[in-house]
Amino acid sequence: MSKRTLRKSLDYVKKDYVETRKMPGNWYLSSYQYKFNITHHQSFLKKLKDKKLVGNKCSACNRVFFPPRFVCGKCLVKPDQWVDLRDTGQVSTYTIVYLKDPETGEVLEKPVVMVQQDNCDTNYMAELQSYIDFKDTYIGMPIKVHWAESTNGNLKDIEYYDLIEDDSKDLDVSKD
Amino acid sequence: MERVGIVGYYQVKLYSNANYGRYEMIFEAVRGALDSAELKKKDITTVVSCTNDYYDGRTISNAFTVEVGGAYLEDESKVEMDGAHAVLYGLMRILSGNHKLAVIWGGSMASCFPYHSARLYETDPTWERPVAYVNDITASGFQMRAYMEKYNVDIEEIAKISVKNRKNASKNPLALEEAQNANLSVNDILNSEIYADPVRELMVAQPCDGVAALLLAPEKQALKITDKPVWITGVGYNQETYYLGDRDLSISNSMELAGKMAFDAAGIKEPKNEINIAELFEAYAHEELIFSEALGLAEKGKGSELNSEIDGDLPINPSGGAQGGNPPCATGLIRIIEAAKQLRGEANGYQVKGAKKAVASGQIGMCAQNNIVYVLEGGD
Amino acid sequence: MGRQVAIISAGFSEHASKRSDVNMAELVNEAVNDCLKKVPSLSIKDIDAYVNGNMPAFEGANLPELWMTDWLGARNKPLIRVTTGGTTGGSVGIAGYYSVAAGLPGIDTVLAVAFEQQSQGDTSIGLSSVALGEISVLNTLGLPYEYLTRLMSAGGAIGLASYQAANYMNKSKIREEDLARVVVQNRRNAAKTWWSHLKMPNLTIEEVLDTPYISYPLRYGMVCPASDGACAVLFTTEEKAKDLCDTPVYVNGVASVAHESVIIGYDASGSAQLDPSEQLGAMKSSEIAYNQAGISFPRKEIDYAEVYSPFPNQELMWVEKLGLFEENTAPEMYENEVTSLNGELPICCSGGVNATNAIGASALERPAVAALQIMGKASNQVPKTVHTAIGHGWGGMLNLCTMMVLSDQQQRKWR
Amino acid sequence: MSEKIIVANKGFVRAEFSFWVGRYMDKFYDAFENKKIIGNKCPKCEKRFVPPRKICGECYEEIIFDKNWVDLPDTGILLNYTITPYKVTDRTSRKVKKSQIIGMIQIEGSDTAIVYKLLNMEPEDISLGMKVKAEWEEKPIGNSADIKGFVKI
Repeated sequence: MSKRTLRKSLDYVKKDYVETRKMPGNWYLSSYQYKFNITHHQSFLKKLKDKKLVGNKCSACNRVFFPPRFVCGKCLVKPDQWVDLRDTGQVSTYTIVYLKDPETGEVLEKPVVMVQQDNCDTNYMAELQSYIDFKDTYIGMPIKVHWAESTNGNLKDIEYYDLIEDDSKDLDVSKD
Repeated sequence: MERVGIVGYYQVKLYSNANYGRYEMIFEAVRGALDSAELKKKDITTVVSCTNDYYDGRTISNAFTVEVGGAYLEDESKVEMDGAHAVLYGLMRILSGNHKLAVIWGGSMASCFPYHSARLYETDPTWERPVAYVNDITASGFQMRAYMEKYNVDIEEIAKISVKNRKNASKNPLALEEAQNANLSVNDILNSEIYADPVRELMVAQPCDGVAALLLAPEKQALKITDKPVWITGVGYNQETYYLGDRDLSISNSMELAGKMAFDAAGIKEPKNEINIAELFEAYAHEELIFSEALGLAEKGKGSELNSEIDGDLPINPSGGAQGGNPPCATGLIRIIEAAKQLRGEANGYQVKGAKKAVASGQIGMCAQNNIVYVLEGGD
Repeated sequence: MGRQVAIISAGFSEHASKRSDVNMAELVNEAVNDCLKKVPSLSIKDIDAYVNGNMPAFEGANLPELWMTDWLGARNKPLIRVTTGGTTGGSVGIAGYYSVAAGLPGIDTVLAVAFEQQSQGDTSIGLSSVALGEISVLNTLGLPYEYLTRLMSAGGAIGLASYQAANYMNKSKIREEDLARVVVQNRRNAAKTWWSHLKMPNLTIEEVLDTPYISYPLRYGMVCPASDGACAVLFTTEEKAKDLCDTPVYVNGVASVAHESVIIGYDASGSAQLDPSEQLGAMKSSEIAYNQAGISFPRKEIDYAEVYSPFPNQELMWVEKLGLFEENTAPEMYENEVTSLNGELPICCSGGVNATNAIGASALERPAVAALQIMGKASNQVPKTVHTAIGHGWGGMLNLCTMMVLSDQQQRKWR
Repeated sequence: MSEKIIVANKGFVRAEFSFWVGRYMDKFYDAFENKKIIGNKCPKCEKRFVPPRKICGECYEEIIFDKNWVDLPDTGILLNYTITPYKVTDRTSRKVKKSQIIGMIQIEGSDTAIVYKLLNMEPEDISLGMKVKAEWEEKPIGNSADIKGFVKI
């Protein structure tokens, strides 16, 4: 693959159209507000404060939700049990985001990761250790919560996720 | 047209600033509707929702309502007009034979968005929107003046409609607190502030927060689910042109055509004599007169002579109508629910005696550009 | 209960990045006229009802059908608006099918119209405002806005697709050339379709791989354009279809199953769709649609498929998920040209969504092109005779999916 | 169950749109720039439209672009009017102290109505059917705001 040119976009057979006037219009989402019921998050946040992870469980389909959910969609009922969770998890899926650093202008490659806590049925977006190179992330990579020093009962108490040694990585499990 | 039964419904109480989360309200409506018919999630075969991207401030306003709306791994779609149009799409899905139970829910929270700006986005963006002289407020003023001039109905007659509807709303526990007022007089209405002359503030159906849900089932299933199904025997919907200048605002052409289509389907020759209750979505007091005349419940210009009180010859909006609370995307759905309540004899507090055939309507657009009418029969 | 429904014509407007010569109403009118021109014996008066849809946030106009009534020819006629985000076109088509199948008195011929004029709006805000409310709750629960804005840039259609691509590549071990090959096949097909947007008659794999990454593994050259365009499809009953069109295309199966959203759940909860490329909703949609159409071996019975794939990894994934190819074998099929114009199972010969993406209209264009291929009137007509075809659409947060099975024979149920 | 906690967060983005007006309206606004009102005529039913349209709603006849144009005066008759204290914009709507009078005016020689403000008039001296004349901005720039409003003749 030639790296020289690295064209930004490909040209194509274009047809241009006469340009008529434009009338302005705006959609001020700033004059909108979004109402949420976060009552069910309270006990979850309290547990975060003393560095414990908890998720709620729907007793009808035995699915565990972390972060907790207001309604289990599968059974259309409210989850009624709380379940304590270990602080280890795995990378369930990831992508690399190319952000232009405003000062230096060079392109930063940062993995944005979806983490699935152990024995839990949902994943959520979280941060990895800053110096993990995006080439090392793979699906199923085991990770562990890195708690912030001072926790004050919100999602930022989970500062980021650390890498755990994964000895099954070299085993080539996928059969050819 | 085969009969399709309304087998369950639920309406969340209307608030001007609800202490509810959006998904909490949708879940309460859909779960309430299923519980009212003692059904479970697995009985659902299709869900039709009614939300509007500009009322919810989200681009795909039904992307996140899948779980709370009971549409998890179900055949789902969204109609972006009035709740009554979503019931129409649910009705079509049942009549096609592919589905056995349709959940239809609709509603939004007017406390969360600038209502009149969202309505302004409906205007012609190349001509009328930049100067914003045409919006839902001025359009209501044009409509009322055109009606009063054409049939020289004086303003007291129109104010009586608001007195009636707000008195009815005071008996309806789910209506909007601010809209309930049992002892208003015609002068109170006329002395309320000018909204868009000649329309006064108390003649307007105030937008509020609310979600409602309804269950539809084909005839065989409906008889199994409930012993008091309400049958939809006729439906008609129509849309007239957009430009106010091209329309005769004193009548509702689209309501006439929609009414004709619905009455033909239901086999009703004489609406005035065969219909014994009407729940019309009247965004403004004068629209109740225009619609009752368009549906043939009264002669043109003579709508105000009809005794439409709860104990009158043809009660209109015993539930308080849209002036009892107008949650965007839900009001038309609520009119159908109220009509079904009357036919099942469950409208305690404002029950009309011996209601056999009802008419319910929904509308969308400036000066009710698109109207939809249902003929409901049955009950006990 | 219900009746057989047939498609008799489909029309398009020219798609381009900036249709600056027309407003929304005139753009839609172009597609309506192109659709009616193909059925000379039917006039606008014979259309009994309309179904219309677009993605409103991209144009900035709420309920544009109300304003466009005259341009649609819908004055004093029944009309409903159906819109479900990315699958708006598919939902409009399915609503058109149900409008006819319901058999409401007086409604036999229905025109389904879907359109999008993205050059008028702000695509990035339009896409990121899908999850704006949900993200604002994450801020309440403690995540700083700076982090959330980075998360939003990973969101949007491209972000979602790159999650899907990462999962799909992890399972099927495809190389980037496979992605580029899909793009080349689509854009060369688009060059032979008059209404398509990115016409690249002699694009090569090297040129595609020569463009930088947007978000791994998708490159600028692989991503779909944002186009302006409209599409109209005419549905009618079985009897009327016979004398209006020489080969009516019967709609034998429709489904639009929704699933949980990916990446962000409602109320800032997590998402239970752990693997975005698993797509339970799409599998259930195709299952329901195939059952209705009486198809048990899609691989053998489907002759032509139009799948909704703005990104190349999706085309490989969808053709497997919809039962057309075995798991993880799609890249080979593209390599030995099974899916090309004169292949055994041609895919997206109109250039697909990778070459033309007017988001509101795209999901209607898929069944529209599939129907025209069966009629033999498609602009890039497949040499083999097509008896059964499918038109598919995905949308929302990777959780909505529409599916239409079309055939020139009637559904087994009606025969 | 603990007391319900509801949170209402404000949105934080703004989307900008620029609507293409299409060739018909473009020519209409060209005429606005030199303070002229033009419309077009449906070849079949002879109805005249201000602003001009590509399709005649009644007969669904296409009004071909380079034909059927009609020059019109900037006077007309008042069909309908309303007085409202509300000012509605894309961002929000608020009540202002001074109500504005909005009128529906049929331009002479056309069959449609346009909606504009009525200037220096009191509610008492407004009567339906009275003749009004457009009042133009000094330097019109080719959009619907070039007409400040209509005044009584």
